[in-house]
Amino acid sequence: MITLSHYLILSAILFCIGLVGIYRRKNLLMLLFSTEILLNATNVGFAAISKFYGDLTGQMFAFFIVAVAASEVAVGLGLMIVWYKRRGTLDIDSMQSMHG
Amino acid sequence: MDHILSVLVFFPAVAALLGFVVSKDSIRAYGISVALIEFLLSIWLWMSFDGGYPGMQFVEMLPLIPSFGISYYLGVDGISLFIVILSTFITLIGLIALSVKNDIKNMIISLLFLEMTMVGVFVSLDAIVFYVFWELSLVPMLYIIGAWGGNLRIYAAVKFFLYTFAGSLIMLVGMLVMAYLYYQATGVWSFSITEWHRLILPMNYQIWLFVAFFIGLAIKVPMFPFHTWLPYAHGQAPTIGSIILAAVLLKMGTYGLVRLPLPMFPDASVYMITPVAVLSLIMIIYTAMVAYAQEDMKQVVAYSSISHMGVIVLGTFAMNPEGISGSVFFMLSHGIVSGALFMLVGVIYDRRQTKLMSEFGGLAKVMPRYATIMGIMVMASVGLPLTMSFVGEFLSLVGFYQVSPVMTILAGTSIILGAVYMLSLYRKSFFGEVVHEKNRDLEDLNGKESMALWSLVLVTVWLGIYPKPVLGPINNSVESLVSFMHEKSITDEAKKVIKPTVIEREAE
Amino acid sequence: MFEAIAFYLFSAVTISMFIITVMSKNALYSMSALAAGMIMISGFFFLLDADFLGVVQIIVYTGAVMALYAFGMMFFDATRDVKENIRAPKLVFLLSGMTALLLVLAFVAPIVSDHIQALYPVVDGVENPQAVGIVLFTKYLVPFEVAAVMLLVAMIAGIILAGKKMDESLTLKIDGDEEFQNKGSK
Amino acid sequence: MEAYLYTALFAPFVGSLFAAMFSNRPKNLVAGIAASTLLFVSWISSVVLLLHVAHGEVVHVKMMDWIQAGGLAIPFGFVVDQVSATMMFVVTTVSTVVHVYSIGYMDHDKSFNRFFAWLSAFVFSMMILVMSDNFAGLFIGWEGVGLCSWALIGFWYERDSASWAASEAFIMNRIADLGMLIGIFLVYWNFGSLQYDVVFSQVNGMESSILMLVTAFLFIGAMGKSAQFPLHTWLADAMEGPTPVSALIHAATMVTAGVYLVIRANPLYGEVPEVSHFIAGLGAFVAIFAASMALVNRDLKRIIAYSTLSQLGYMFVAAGLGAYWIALFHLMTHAFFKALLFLGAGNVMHAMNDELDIFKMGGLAKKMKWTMIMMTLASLALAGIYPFAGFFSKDKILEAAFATEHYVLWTTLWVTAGLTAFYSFRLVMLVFFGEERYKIFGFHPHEAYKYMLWAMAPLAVLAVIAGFFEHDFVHFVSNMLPIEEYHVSSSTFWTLVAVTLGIAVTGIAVAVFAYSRGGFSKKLEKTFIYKLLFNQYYIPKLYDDFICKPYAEISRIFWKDLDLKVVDATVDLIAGTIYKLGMVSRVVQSGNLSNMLRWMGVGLLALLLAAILYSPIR
Repeated sequence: MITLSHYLILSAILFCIGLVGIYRRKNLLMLLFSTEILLNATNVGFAAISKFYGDLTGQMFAFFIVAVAASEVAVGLGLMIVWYKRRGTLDIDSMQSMHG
Repeated sequence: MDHILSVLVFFPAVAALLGFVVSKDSIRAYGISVALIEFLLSIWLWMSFDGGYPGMQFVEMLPLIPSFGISYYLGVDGISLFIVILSTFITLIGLIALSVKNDIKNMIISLLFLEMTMVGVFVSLDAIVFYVFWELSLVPMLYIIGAWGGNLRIYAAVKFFLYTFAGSLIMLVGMLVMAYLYYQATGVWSFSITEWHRLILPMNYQIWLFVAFFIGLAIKVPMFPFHTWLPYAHGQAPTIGSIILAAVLLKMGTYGLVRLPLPMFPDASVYMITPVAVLSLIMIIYTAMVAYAQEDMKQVVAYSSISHMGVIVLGTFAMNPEGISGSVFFMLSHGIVSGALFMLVGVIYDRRQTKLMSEFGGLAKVMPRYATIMGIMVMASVGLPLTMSFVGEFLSLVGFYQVSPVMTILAGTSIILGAVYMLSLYRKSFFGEVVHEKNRDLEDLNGKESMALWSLVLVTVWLGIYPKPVLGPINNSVESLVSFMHEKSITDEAKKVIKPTVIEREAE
Repeated sequence: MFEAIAFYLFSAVTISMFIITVMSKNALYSMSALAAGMIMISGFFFLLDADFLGVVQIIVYTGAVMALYAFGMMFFDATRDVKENIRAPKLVFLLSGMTALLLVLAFVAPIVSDHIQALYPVVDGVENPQAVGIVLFTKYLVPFEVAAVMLLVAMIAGIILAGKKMDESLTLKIDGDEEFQNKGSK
Repeated sequence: MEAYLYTALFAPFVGSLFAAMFSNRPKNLVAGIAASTLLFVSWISSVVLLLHVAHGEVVHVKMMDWIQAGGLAIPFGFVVDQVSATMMFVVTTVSTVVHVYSIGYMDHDKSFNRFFAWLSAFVFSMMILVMSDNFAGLFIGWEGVGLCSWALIGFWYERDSASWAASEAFIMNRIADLGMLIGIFLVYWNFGSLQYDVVFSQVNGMESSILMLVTAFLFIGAMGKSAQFPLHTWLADAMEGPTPVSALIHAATMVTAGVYLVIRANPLYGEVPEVSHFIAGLGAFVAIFAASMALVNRDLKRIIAYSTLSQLGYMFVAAGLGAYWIALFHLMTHAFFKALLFLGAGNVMHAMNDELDIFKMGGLAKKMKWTMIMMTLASLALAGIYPFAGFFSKDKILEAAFATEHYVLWTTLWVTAGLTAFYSFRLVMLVFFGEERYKIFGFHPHEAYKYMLWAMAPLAVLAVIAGFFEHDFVHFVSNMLPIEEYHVSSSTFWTLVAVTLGIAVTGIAVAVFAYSRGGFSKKLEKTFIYKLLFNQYYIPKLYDDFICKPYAEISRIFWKDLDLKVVDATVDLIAGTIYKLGMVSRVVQSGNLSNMLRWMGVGLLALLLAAILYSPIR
């Protein structure tokens, strides 16, 4: 029997894979990919809770997350392209203009 | 009119907003007329005030956040009424004598905003509204010091802001705890100060809350050792800034003492009399001595005003009607007198661009009218009878004598030390021969300065000779406050120390 | 039984796909793996009776987002590996591992998981898309509209950012930028 | 009678305001004349009131309320009884004379109008002081005369010494005023009122310790105003002011306010013999102490000032011995002859272009006959020679001291009487007789204006005849003050008179004899005692070295070292520490996204840990 815990653990594992990507990669594009993984991991969790609680609110959250993810991709990619055109690289170590 | 207090609070603010569209040439007349209307409104408030009724009048109540008991709650009693009038009066006088040349439009707008916050602090009866006005008052002042000040103005402005802000945050914590305790006791949230007054707390809570409130207020007063921001602020602020700061903003601290901790925590207040009095004594004597050592006229006045604030605090903690009425009255007289002194220093600064006493000497010969008014105000500051200060100082000390004779004697040295530094100031700058060539043909007071200063002199002398119209309502409210505190107190010691009037006055 | 098999199968595939996404040096591989993972995720949604969400997942992610990435990548030199100076990789795994451990602990530990129980069994009879529609257009109408506006804004922003005059910076107009640019391109 | 009371009180005030209107204008004779006329009006009213109260009636009015707070209710109330009527008479008489005199004396001064404004204001304050019916009103006048004294001592403010003396006088008086204030507080909290009648009616039921404190603190106030040791230094320095001021304020009226206070509060002082004895002892000490300093001083006005001090000592002895009416009587006679003496000194100063050193004068009698005559009269009165006014009052004091068996006091006062006679005639001899030393210094003395001399005439008359009114005076004040008849046998009485007169005559004789032959040898000036006396027992130097300078130094330390370097530095240190922490921790803000993400991870971990460890659901 697959319980809620199964889904939540899966969600946690996926989330941590995303985290690894975020911590590890220096390529801006990969960071965006990892972000997608994170969002999807939470979506799984939301959907699971929605099902096991019989409440649609979880799914609603998932929908909005999908919407946010879509906008994020659009804006993020746009910004990345601008950046790439100007600097010719996507290495995040090259972005340090906020150094305090 | 039911909403006169709201009008009083927000009229200057609205006028300030409109001031942005007034042309630069007519802004001065605009500012003065707004301040005049505001002043007349406050006088009207006084006229329609029922001096015989000790409680809150002209109460306005509008729930803002009902679930937390926060409401827009205004009202005045005898204690706050006259400080409101003082604020509007000083603003008017300050605007009349305003000598700032550059960027006068922004200055006047700032002053009108400041007026709103000052009046707001003194009429609000809801802790949150009080706190909001209290903090808002920092902003225009910060701007006035920072934009029109002397060389160190940024340092002084930031110091002023951060110091008082830090203090008031501590007070805010106290307020939140108080509201929570009120909730625990009654099951209802309320930030109304008059409701808080009715809450009787156990002693240990009282002491902690008292300390929280006291620190916040003490920094504003400013009590020793939290006073060091004041000389910088005064030293750097333009004349008008110093006038308002000394005359009204400092009064927020002492007014707060009378309004908040005393009736809320009578037992803790009695318990803390000795430490507070010791601080006040240090403040009185120490700053008086420091004032004597100053080389700059304005610093002398600044330190002298700290020293006198010590007497005010002492009078407040006398816990009897004489002392508290005296201290409230002394707030008013200190406002008038120190405001006038700062204005006088500003007059000479405008002419010579220096405030060092060594640069002057023999001014009495060159500027006789100026010297006359300065003489009157110096004597008022020293506390000569038939000036306003005497009434306040006398009553404060009379009141505190009942608490501790020895401390009163020590505090009384303020009349000696005050004479020492004030006369030395007067002697160095006004007596003697004219030494500096530049001083030979200084222009005496001009029309607007004379007008502003003479009206201050008039008030000083009038209320020194006949303080009854002001002292009467103050005394009524204070007497009811003291008997309320007496009723409310839970410890025997507090019952003993807090003495409502026992001597029956002849029927009038 | 079928559910368990499907779950484990999908889990295994999703996890491995995402690991490939995160670890691969080649951006194209990563993207492909990500797309595959996304589809697998939609499988979970179907398993969880969230049919509509599953469909959306496939359409939006695999259809729109991935296509967007694919187009986006045309701007970059996708074949060239970005030289990644990965510092302290052990720390990364330690951090992520610890986080995972804690999360799993939180969900598995009986004392905690006891509280996360299905209190309300799923009600049968109403089709999922229908139910979603009802909720979305009643209770969540305002957020839904806001989300719509947000998407619109994002779209416009994307077009403007990636659109014409791409040599000119719209966001980072720094003085002496030339030098900076040269340094970056080395 | 109320109308007379208000006229007497407010006429000087009106005169003051009138003169003040012209204060910044050039000299205007009208200001002086108007002020003098108004004072004359005040004098007439005072005389009417004096005659009125002579019948035993008391005029008591309440003008309006002043302060009302809590249980404290202070009205502006005025009372004219025998004591205050006497004082009013003395004050208005002397001040009218001084006003008229000043019109001549200040003739050439630029600030003529300002002078009259302050002088009349002084009279007004003094009237409040003596007429008030409560302690607070007394204090108003008390401070008011202090203020006017400050302004008049520092009248020639260009002179540094004058402004210094003015400040000194004000501050010294303030020290005493603090004592007085405390006394007033004590009265309020113990008697519940500040009205004289209320307070005095409760004296019997009071604990003696409280009465002692009250009287002691009030006397501290009196010590300052009447320049008793150790607060005496200001009086000699106050001679920097114009001479009419010295005559009015620092001889006749203001300095006697302390004596007035003790007389006024006699129901209190009568109950506490300890304090009264102290007062008498201090008075006797000051009498001889001041007289000794007068012996060697070379400054015309200072000599007279020290004699004032000495005579105040006499008055306090009388008051301390319970002989309040004698104190008041001596106060009155002293006011007349001392004012006369000062005004004469003013004439001399005018003649000598404000030169004050009596060794630069001499032989002025030829040029200034009338001044000489009047000053000699005044000096005779001061020395206590029959039949001049001083004889009667001073003799009474000695008699009282003897009769109450205070022989030490008596001896002290007796010796002082001799010293007084000596220094008075030393002054007269050096100024008016002997060699005409002024010629060396190129002075051209001349007699004062006629009307100035005429103005002095009433004082001269009073200085001669006032003593004969002794019995009327006793009768007059008997309602108010305890009159004790001293029962000494008539032989003792006459012996006392003879002994006292004897030492006075001896003093005069020594002075006349010694100075008509050119004075004492210069060797005396080398002795220690001479230096000690000449430097006023080094007390001003002592005050300067041990109070003023340390005070200035401590103030400077408080400011520079404590306020700036400790209190403010602590505040700045706290702010600086926070600022430095920020500077240190800003390195964390490297701007590197990767690093920041890792920090975020650490934060996430920490939060998760906290969530699990402190889970509220457990």
